[in-house]
Amino acid sequence: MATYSDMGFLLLVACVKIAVVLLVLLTTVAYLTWLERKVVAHIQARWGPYLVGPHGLLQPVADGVKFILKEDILPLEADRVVYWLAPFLGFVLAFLCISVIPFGRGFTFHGHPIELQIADLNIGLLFIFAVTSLGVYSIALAGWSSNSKYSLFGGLRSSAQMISYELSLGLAVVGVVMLAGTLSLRGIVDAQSGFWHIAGVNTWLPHWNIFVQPVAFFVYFTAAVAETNRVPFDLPEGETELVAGFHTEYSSMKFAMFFMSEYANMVTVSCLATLLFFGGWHGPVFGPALLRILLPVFWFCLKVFGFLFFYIWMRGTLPRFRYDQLMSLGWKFLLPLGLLNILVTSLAIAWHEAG
Amino acid sequence: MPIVPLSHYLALSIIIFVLGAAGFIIRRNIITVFMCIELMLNAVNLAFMAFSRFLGNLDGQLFVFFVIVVAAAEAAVGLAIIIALYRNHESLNIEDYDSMKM
Amino acid sequence: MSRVPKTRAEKGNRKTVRGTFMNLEILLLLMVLPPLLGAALNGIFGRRFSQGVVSLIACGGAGLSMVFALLAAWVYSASRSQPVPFTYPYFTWIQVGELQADYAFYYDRLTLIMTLTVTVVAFLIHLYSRGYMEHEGGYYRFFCYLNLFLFMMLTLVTAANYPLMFVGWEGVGLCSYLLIGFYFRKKSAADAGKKAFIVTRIGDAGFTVGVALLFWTFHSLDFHTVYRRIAALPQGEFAGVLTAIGLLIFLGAVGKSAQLPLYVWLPDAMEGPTPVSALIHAATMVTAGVYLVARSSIIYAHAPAALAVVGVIGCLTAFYAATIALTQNDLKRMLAYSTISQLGYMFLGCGVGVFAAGIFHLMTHAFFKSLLFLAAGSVMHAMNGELDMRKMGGLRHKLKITHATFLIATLAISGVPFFSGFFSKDEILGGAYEGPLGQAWLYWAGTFTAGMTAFYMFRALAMTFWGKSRVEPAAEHHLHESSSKMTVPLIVLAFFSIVAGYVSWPRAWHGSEAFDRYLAPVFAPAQDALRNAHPYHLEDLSPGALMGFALLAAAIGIGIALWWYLKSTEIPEQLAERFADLYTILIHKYYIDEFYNWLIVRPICVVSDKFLWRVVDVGAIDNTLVNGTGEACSTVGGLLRRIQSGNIPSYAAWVLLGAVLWLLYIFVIH
Amino acid sequence: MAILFYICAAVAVLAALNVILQRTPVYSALSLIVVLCSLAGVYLLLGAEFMAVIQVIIYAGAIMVLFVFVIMLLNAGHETTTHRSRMARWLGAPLIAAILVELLTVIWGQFPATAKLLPAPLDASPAAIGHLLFRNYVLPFEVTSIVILVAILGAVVLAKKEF
Repeated sequence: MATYSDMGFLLLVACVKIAVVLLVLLTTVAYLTWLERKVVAHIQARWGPYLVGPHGLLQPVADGVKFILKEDILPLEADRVVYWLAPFLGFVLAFLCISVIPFGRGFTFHGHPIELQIADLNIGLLFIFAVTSLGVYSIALAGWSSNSKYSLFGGLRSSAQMISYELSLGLAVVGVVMLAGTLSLRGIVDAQSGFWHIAGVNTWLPHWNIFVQPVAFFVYFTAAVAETNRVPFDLPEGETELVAGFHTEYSSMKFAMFFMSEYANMVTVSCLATLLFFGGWHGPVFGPALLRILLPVFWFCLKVFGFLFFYIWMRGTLPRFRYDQLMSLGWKFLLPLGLLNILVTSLAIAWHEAG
Repeated sequence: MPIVPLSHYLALSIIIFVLGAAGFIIRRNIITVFMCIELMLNAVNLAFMAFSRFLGNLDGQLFVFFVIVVAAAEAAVGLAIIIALYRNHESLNIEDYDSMKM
Repeated sequence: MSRVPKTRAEKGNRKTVRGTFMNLEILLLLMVLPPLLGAALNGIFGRRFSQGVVSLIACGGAGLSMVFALLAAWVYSASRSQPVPFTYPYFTWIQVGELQADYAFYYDRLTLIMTLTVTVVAFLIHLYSRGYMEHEGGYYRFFCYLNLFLFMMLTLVTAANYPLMFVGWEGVGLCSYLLIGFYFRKKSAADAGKKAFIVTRIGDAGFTVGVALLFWTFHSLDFHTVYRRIAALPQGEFAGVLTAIGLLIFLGAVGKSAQLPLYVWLPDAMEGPTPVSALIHAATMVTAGVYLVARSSIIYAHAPAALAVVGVIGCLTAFYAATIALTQNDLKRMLAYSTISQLGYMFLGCGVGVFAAGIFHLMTHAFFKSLLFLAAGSVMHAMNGELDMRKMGGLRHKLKITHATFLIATLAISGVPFFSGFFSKDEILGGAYEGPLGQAWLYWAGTFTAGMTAFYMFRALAMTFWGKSRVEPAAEHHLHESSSKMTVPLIVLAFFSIVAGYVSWPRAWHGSEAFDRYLAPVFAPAQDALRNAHPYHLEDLSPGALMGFALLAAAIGIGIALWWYLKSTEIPEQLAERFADLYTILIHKYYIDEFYNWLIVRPICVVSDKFLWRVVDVGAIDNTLVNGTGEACSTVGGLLRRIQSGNIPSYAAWVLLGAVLWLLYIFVIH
Repeated sequence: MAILFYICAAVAVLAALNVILQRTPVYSALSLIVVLCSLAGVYLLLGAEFMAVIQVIIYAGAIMVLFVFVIMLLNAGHETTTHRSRMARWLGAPLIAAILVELLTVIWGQFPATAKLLPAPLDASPAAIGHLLFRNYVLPFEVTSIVILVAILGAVVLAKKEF
């Protein structure tokens, strides 16, 4: 039983962690928009934002100001409460996910062990799934409440799409979970430390799941893109047919919230991909103590950034799916593939344990 | 720290259950009525969980697990039925569905 | 649990068997199953098959089982530890507490004789039926039943315990019922079938009770176990129970083998097609009773009283049926009564303790009596269904082969020397005098019956084949010898009717009754027990003398028959007029049918009609129970209907009300 | 801990009340979701993280989404009030009250609030539940899978347009 001073200290640490993480996340999200515009622009041989600050680096700030100052429109006949509720819900949930993401190796500070993670649930993975599964509501309700057929269709589509792809997402992860034997993200990452040994020989290949679960990774990543309603699965928005889908009627800060929650979700799934398949923060670590603490965080961020860049890259290149294609891909291809992967993995594990 | 007695959990479950039953009777929108059923199911689940905790065996949780699974199936079929009903009656009022009498 | 040691015994038994016999169990299965397969095929697909295919399947089934019966006999006889009965349990059929009945076969010399007789006769009759049934409807149905019967009969004779034997027992009864009523559109045929079934039921009831009593006493129904346990008993122990068991089992035999007083069904059974009469009601099924008694010999050995009853009943039946046969004018009915009489002989043989003689007569009788029936069928075929001997005569010119074979069979049954019947009947009569339970009057009655047998058989022969023709001109031109399909079996059976007797050369002629000695291992325990119980037996007549009297009786009978029905044919009429009362009694078979009708059938009908139907069924059941229930339901329903408002919330309210009341009830409880 | 429980309980009861008092299905659905989540919280306090998360994922995340989906599809607005069920109208309230009283008395009789004995927290980890599920309850598990399959087929058939 910790004494009250200890509890106070822990409370302080928690608050500090939360503050830092939120700050980082928000800035990341903000500059992710900038990055996206830049990258897409360059892919399309344009300059992208250039005027506000050097290389338009202050563009996100300008956008933020614009959002805050813009008039907030409430469509006629809209369901007031839900219309308000939806974006907040999405925003909160999106940022809630981050709380269980471990982003570095723990260290001890004055004899107090400190994990680089806000909350280490022993079922963190499931927690993330639970929260993301709730994320559907924000979009669906937004679409329904703003009382416009574009939005409604966007909402219906997105709820259908997200439910469908959650299954594939979950199935893809099961393989990894079976390998690690735990649902705690930190545990999964720890299970990936070291190198692969084939018949006792050390192949200098990092002990990441990607090398044994490529199929799972493929399924996971595809499903994740669909889950975050990103290109090529961004049918809920679908500018060309649904104007802008569920957030057609939204403007100013509420729109910004949708925007941020979308990017926050991107960050979350990228983190998750890193943790599950790319060994989390594992990577070459050396140097003095501080460096030993910071390097893992750096590796982690690097990998996540890679994924984010890949997202943007896809957006720049791929066309949008048709709706039936989307559904058939999810149900008729990814789902069976995930199941097959589980089957094979479990057989392999059983065989390994037997022999 | 103080322990919540079993009876409080059960009382909570009972209150929710009775609320569900009441809703079943007073509501007219069939979807709401259906939700009230879910409410009652959850009340029972809560009782199961509480007992499993206080009896110290895990079976209660598995019962809850099964209840949830069956509830999912039930929801799927029930909502499909509701849609079919709506197509035929153009109404969601539970009292319009009285064509099965006598 | 008595199961464990028994199985070990069986295991051991099986092991030795495996060692000595190469897979007798397989052969036995192969013997029993083909007819079943044939029956299934014909029963299911027969309607679509052509007559050729149907008969091929049926005769194939019968033929196969005959072949395997021969093989099994050979393998068994070739084996070293041969007299030992061979039992093989295939699987456990019934297992209820102590009672355990396996699907098991019991193969010893007795079974061997039975299987050979049954399969050979059955095969020949199958062949015969090909021709006989050609122009009848339901060809496939007939052969399906026939095969099924063969399967059941084989089950009966190979069964290793009473329950399984009872399956065969009832199975043959069923087939007999089906085949008697084969022309089910003919009322008389249908009635005859029912009569056979019901009358036999009485006997079966006795059989069942007897078996139950047996199990109650000896806690097992396996032949092996039961006989071992009984043989172990000192003479006189359990005498009462064993007598009861013996009598009850014999009651079953009486029903099945048409003995007094349950013989009434057999004459009517002649309504069925002639091959059926030959196979079921002459050669095989009706002899099942004899087989049962012989198989249970050890039981009777420990219950001499019951055995005595068997002998007396057998003797009386033989005599009684013969007297009826004297005056019958319907060829097949006459043969039926002769069958009853001959069965009586077999029981007489068993009853006086010479079981082997009974089985011997069973075998020979199977051949010559089936031959008689088949020949009669051939005549019937030629006469286009006519069976009244008064409308026949002089057929020998037209039906040469039939006549020849009929003659041989007649000689055999009349006990003319060097024909099979002579040897077996002689053994029985000898036994009746000097057997363990032999008595003089049994012998004299048997001998007199032999005389009557010879008389009525030759009477039939004379009226049918000899003398001048009394056939109507209409039927005259239609007369023809049957096709080879039918004649060939006749010839083969004739051959058997002659030689079947030579397996046991009589002692009177310094023979050594080989057949008896062959069956000795089977009946030894019973024989010894009886001999110990009844050390003394009549000896003041030598075997030669005994045989002499029998021959004399036969000769007189033949002589009178020829004199009356060939030479001076007016005598019978004169006699009939002089002893009019006796004649009418005989011609009406002692009015037994009428008597039973008045004693049993009529009262039952009256009670059922006046009381059970009008009062119980109509009054109590229909009006009170059935309609009353219905009315009550509709009334209550009319009230309850108001509840079904079709309104879901109110339904919910009702459910809630139920819950509340239930909880209240629980409070009241606590 | 205890405080948390009572907070969750209060939220759950209020939300449940809202479920049955709201006349617009969407609000009922939303408050039902709240009930579910607060119940999940209670499960957490009972030391059953796994079941709590399952509750959120399946109930809140799947089933209720289905409800909301249907509500949107049928565009179920403000419900129309009818008073055809006399039975329910007259007997409803007293019955509800009666059963509530009865059940509560049962609880108070059978499980006195003083009973504080609490066995050692049992291992409700996914692993433990998995063991129980696939060892002792494997047959019910298979049966439920069949039930679900049938439910899927039934739903598809029922919701088909030409019906």
